[in-house]
Amino acid sequence: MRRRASKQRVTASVPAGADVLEAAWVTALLALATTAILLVLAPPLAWWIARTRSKWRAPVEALTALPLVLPPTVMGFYLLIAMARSGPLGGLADAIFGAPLAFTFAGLVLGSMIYSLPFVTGPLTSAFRGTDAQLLEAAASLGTAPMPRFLRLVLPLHRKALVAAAVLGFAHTVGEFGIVLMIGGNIPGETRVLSIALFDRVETLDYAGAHAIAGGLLAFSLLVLTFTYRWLRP
Amino acid sequence: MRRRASKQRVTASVPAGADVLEAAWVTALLALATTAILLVLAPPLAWWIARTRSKWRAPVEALTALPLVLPPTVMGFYLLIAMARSGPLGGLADAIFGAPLAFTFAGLVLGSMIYSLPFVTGPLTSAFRGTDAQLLEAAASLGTAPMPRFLRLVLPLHRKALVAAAVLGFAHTVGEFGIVLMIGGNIPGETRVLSIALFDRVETLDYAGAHAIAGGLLAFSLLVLTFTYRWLRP
Amino acid sequence: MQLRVRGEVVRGSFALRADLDLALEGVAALVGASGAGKSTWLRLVAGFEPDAPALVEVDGERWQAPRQRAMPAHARSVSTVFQEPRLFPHLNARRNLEFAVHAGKREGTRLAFDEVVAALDLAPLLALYPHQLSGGQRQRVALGRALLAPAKLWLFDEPMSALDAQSRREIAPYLHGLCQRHAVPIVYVSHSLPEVLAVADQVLLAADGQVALVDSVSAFSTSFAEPLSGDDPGAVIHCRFQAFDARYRLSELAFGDAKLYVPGDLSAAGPEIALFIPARDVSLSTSSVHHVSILNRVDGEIEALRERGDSVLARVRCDADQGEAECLLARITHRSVDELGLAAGVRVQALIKSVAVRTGDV
Amino acid sequence: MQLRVRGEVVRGSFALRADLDLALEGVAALVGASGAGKSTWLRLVAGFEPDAPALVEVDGERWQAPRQRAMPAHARSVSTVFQEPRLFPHLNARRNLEFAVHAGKREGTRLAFDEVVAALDLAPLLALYPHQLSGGQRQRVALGRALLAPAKLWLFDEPMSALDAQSRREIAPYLHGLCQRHAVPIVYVSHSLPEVLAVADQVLLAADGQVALVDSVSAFSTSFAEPLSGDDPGAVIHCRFQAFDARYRLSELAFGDAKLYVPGDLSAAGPEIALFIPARDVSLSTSSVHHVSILNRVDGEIEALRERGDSVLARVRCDADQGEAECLLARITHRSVDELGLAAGVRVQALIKSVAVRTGDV
Amino acid sequence: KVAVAANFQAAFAELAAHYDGELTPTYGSSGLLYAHIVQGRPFDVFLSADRARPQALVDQGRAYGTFVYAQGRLVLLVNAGSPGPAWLTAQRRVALANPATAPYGRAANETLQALDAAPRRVLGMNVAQAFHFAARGAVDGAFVALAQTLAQQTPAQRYWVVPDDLYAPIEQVAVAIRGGNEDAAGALLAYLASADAQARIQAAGYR
Ligand SMILES: Nc1ncnc2c1ncn2[C@@H]1O[C@H](COP(=O)(O)OP(=O)(O)OP(=O)(O)O)[C@@H](O)[C@H]1O
Ligand SMILES: Nc1ncnc2c1ncn2[C@@H]1O[C@H](COP(=O)(O)OP(=O)(O)OP(=O)(O)O)[C@@H](O)[C@H]1O
Ligand SMILES: [Mg+2]
Ligand SMILES: [Mg+2]
Repeated sequence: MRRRASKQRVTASVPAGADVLEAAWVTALLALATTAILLVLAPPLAWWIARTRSKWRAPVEALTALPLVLPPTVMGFYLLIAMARSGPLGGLADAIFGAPLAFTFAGLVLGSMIYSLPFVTGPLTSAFRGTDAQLLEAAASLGTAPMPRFLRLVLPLHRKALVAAAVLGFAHTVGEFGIVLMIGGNIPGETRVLSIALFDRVETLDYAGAHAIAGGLLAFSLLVLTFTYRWLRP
Repeated sequence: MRRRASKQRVTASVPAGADVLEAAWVTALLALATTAILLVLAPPLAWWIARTRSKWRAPVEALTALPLVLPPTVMGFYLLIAMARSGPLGGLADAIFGAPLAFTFAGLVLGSMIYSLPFVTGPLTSAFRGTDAQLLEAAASLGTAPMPRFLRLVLPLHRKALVAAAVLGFAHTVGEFGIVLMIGGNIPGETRVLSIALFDRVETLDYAGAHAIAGGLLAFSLLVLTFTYRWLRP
Repeated sequence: MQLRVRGEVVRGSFALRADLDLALEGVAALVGASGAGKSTWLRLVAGFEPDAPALVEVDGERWQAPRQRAMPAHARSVSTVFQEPRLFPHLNARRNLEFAVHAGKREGTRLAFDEVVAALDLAPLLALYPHQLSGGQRQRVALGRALLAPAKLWLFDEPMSALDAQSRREIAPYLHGLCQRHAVPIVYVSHSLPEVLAVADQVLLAADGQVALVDSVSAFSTSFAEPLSGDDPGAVIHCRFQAFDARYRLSELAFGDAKLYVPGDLSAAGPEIALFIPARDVSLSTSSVHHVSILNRVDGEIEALRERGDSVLARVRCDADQGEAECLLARITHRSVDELGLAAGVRVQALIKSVAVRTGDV
Repeated sequence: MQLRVRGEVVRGSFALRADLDLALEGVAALVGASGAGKSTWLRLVAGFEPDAPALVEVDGERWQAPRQRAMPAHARSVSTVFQEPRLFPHLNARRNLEFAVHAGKREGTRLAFDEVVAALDLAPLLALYPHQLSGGQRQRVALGRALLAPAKLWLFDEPMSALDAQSRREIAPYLHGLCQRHAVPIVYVSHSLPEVLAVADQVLLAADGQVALVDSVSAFSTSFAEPLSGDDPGAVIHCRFQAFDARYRLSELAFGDAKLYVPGDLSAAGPEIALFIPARDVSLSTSSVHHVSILNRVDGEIEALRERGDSVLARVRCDADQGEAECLLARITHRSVDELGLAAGVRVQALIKSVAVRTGDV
Repeated sequence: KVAVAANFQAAFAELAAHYDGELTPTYGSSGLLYAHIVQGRPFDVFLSADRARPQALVDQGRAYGTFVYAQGRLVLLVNAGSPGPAWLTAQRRVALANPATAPYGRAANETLQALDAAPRRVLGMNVAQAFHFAARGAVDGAFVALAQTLAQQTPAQRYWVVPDDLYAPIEQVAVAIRGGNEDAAGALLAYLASADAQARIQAAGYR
């Protein structure tokens, strides 16, 4: 993380192009980290939701969707309170690492994870629900325990849904703004992401700069998405 | 729509409780309208994406995911440009209805639709991809044309995914903030939704009011979601 | 129904060539070993190989041709029973059947719901969902569903493989009757030659990447051809119904000037009856035999002997010639060949232990 | 292997009661009409009905008991061939088979990959995905997959229903051999009684909501019981191998002091050989018969006659008594009964046209 | 480390260029920066866009030394017609920042009351949004900041500078944060009060 950049003198109004590259880098890191962690956590959760007959299924499923109904800025506000030194998460992190989560990259990842979770579990749950129970029985009859059944059968069966869910989570993290603004603190090189750089330009009426970032982001995303989605051939 | 409210003098401080109810009402209407329209548009789109072998499939799929990578505020910014009298959509609407789309409920619905589309098509596409091709062949062999095949076989087969996708879209519209802020104009009774009322309270340091709205929204959503998700029993 | 199927279906390293131009009538059996391409041929006719460079014409209507847009499967007046039941999992048996009733508006025979339910004994299953049905029950519902869809041609891919003999025995004559009453031909896939020789009016053979019509079922059945190696061969014989002996419950059939006695009343089976006589049920005797419970004895002359596995097949040309030479096959041991001095040209009496009637045991 | 299955499986309005306590050895056939509960019983043993209030004990190990947590399916050393192939659609045949090899660490016999591939002739299919396989090929891969999983008991639910006779004839002896070599018993579901009487060491009968062991296969086969109505009955006879006549390619089997001649070399089939003799292949004669290609003649006395459909079944107690009375069934016409004056107590010679050896034609 | 209200961003960058010392500015809405300071984010100086938030910090004992570093000036920007009180008819659609949250919104609201004008209102989150509602032609006009019109080089005939007596002053207050680098904070506050800085601030559209 190029922390030195933040110490530099601020030149005129709009941050320069280097700043955008830096923000793009932070954004990519954030989205990758968030997606990677979600790809570990979400599939088991989605599988549990899709298969369990527990009475807790519906409440838990509702809970994973909850981050959706709060505006991200408000979510961010509450996360900020939780992640500050005085909050539960921040206090914990402070005690362990000597720094609260707020205004750090790690905090940003945590916040994005919470907010993007429904976009990853949602498609996965929908896909998992369609799993042919007969195949699971077949695997069990061969001696495969539930865990390897999940890893060796369910995940490969739904690899397309996994890719699609990962893309959704990734894209959403890239576009995420409210939470990042609230708990990130716009620190160049650490928590200043593209969406904020873009927002800054709109705020300062630098429309040319805004168009450039938005256009670049869209063009790049379109390319990457198209490329990724090619894999999902029927 | 109680348009007269917008004509009233805006008193300084924080809107009263009645205002929250009104905002809740607008929010519910907006989310319902958006979800209803998306439930008509998204399934055919998702089906096409999941089944076609056209080379346009990947680009189109990428395009539907694009609204995700732009921060909603920025999306809203561009939508505003499009929906203003001078923009393409706004000009069209102006020519037809005598009013541009910006700052109207209709405009809000359109914006939310665009923004929530990926959250509805995503899970649907993932679920549709898992459709057993053998069943489609069976239906065709009985004489069922593609359209009734979709309506009478595919949709009922994936009713759970439809419910899940609708819920995701609905919840997301409820929590949507950036676009509403940009193209809604915060007009009480027409475009002032809960997320904005909530945001206003955070901004004015009325944390008690914010906690109340957020808490109410969460509790209510948790209830509704849990109730809805009960239907998705495995 | 005039059916023309010409051309190729390529699936990976497997290619199936069809070169058929025939008048389908009644039941056409499509036989061949596992993997020979039977299902693939059905798929081509039904419209599920739209990209195959093949010609499919039915009664002069062009359904498919190379380098043309194929008519889609739903528009072809063909109803298929797939090798798997393929029931709609979210609908119970009744709604699965109703799906077919309301499927579409294409031309074709429509059977009555109640009739099909009664004939296939589906009434007790109507409320059950596919996952609640047993394998055989699923297959019966799938068959019923296909029958309820409008069609001018039925394609059945081993529609009774999961059924017990009793159900088969009940359903087979019903299908045969339908096919006659409504003049809807059936292409019936089976991997068992005796099974289909007993019911088929025509035989299509899938072998060596080809599907072709077998010229004469009778000649084919006694030709020593080993199309379905391992299967028990037999002969198909055409007879005329003569009389029913109510006391002994035997039908008397005429076969040239010989007579055959078959248990059961066949008076309704029509004046022309085709019988399938398995080679293993035919014994040969060099003198007249008495005091034996074998009623059917037909005189003839050995035309040829052929080793088959550990035993020998003998083709016996029956004296009861009716223009077309009718032959029987008998499976005998090497020792009998020696002991009885059997060879081509030797006169024998064929003792026919049992006889299967075409409309019966599918 | 000691197997105890007691209790009930309730599925909607259908309830299956099992009350079994038996020493499984070799092939146990599970027969019954479609919908009788055969698959349900297999599911119970395999562990897919964990909530059923039933007891399942194998070699003293308690797998399931009412009001206890059932041992999960994957931990039971049972490998199942389901009625449908259930191949993993995203894996080709080879990877499907390998899935079984690496499935888990439970106890049981493990067969060699190459051996199974060779025995089931899977080599040409290994690269293909399930949707590229024909129905019969899929079933063979599914069988291979089940064989490759570690197991102390195999449950096969109609594992060869989609195969042609040739494949069956090749695979059946292999399964039988496996079961002997590795001492892994097989429960083999079929809806065809003759098919299983020809191979089974034991018979389990599913009927009237019950699954119960049939006491003696021989006695059951000739008991006139009509468990699978419509099926061709027959008798199971136990013989000793005597000699193989290489010239005529006939095996000589001793049956009391009578002799039976069966095509093919049975010297490897063990000293004790069970034969299935279908009733329709047995004729009766009241005097000695000569100059006939029927080699096998057994003297005996009619014990009982029973009408069955349009013909008559005769149970003949053979003179060749070996302690346990061995009986044959013969299917004859009413007219023969009259003409030959057949009745209980009449002495006859049974002419046995063909004979199926247990390890042969499944 | 300075927390700077977003609407002061351009002016601050200009000041920073002439300031003799190291500055690390963080721009954001005053509400956001306030929340961050409350949650313990280390800043030395907070340049707010209003008076309420710095005052709240002082009341909580987190800051000291309130000091009005600039006063915003409200203008009415129009897309067509001649801007002035007469322009504000009931048919016009005019954008303003949310009076509940933004000082310029509050001022605009007071102006409308003082003029007894009742155009149709569209509320933006802040002046920036009000500005581009107008700039995009989504509304007929907007109450925005003079600083914005100057920075965007809007022709003078398109806006009307609202007389000061129509609204209470828009005071932008700076405070030093307790626990930070108080020397640096004092130096910056002193510089902001200097004639040089004030001249630049006024040139940027403030008083
Ligand atoms: N992609 C492919 N590559 C190679 N071979 C293929 C491919 N797809 C299908 N096949 C082969 O095509 C052949 C035709 O299969 P089909 O289903 O028509 O056989 P079938 O006669 O119906 O057999 P069964 O009686 O077993 O159902 C099979 O041998 C199969 O292995
Ligand atoms: N929910 C249910 N309600 C009523 N009957 C049910 C239900 N679930 C299963 N059954 C019945 O249970 C019976 C047992 O089916 P099972 O699959 O065990 O039969 P099977 O002997 O394997 O038959 P097949 O030879 O056709 O495969 C069937 O008659 C089926 O209709
Ligand atoms: Mg097939
Ligand atoms: Mg079954």
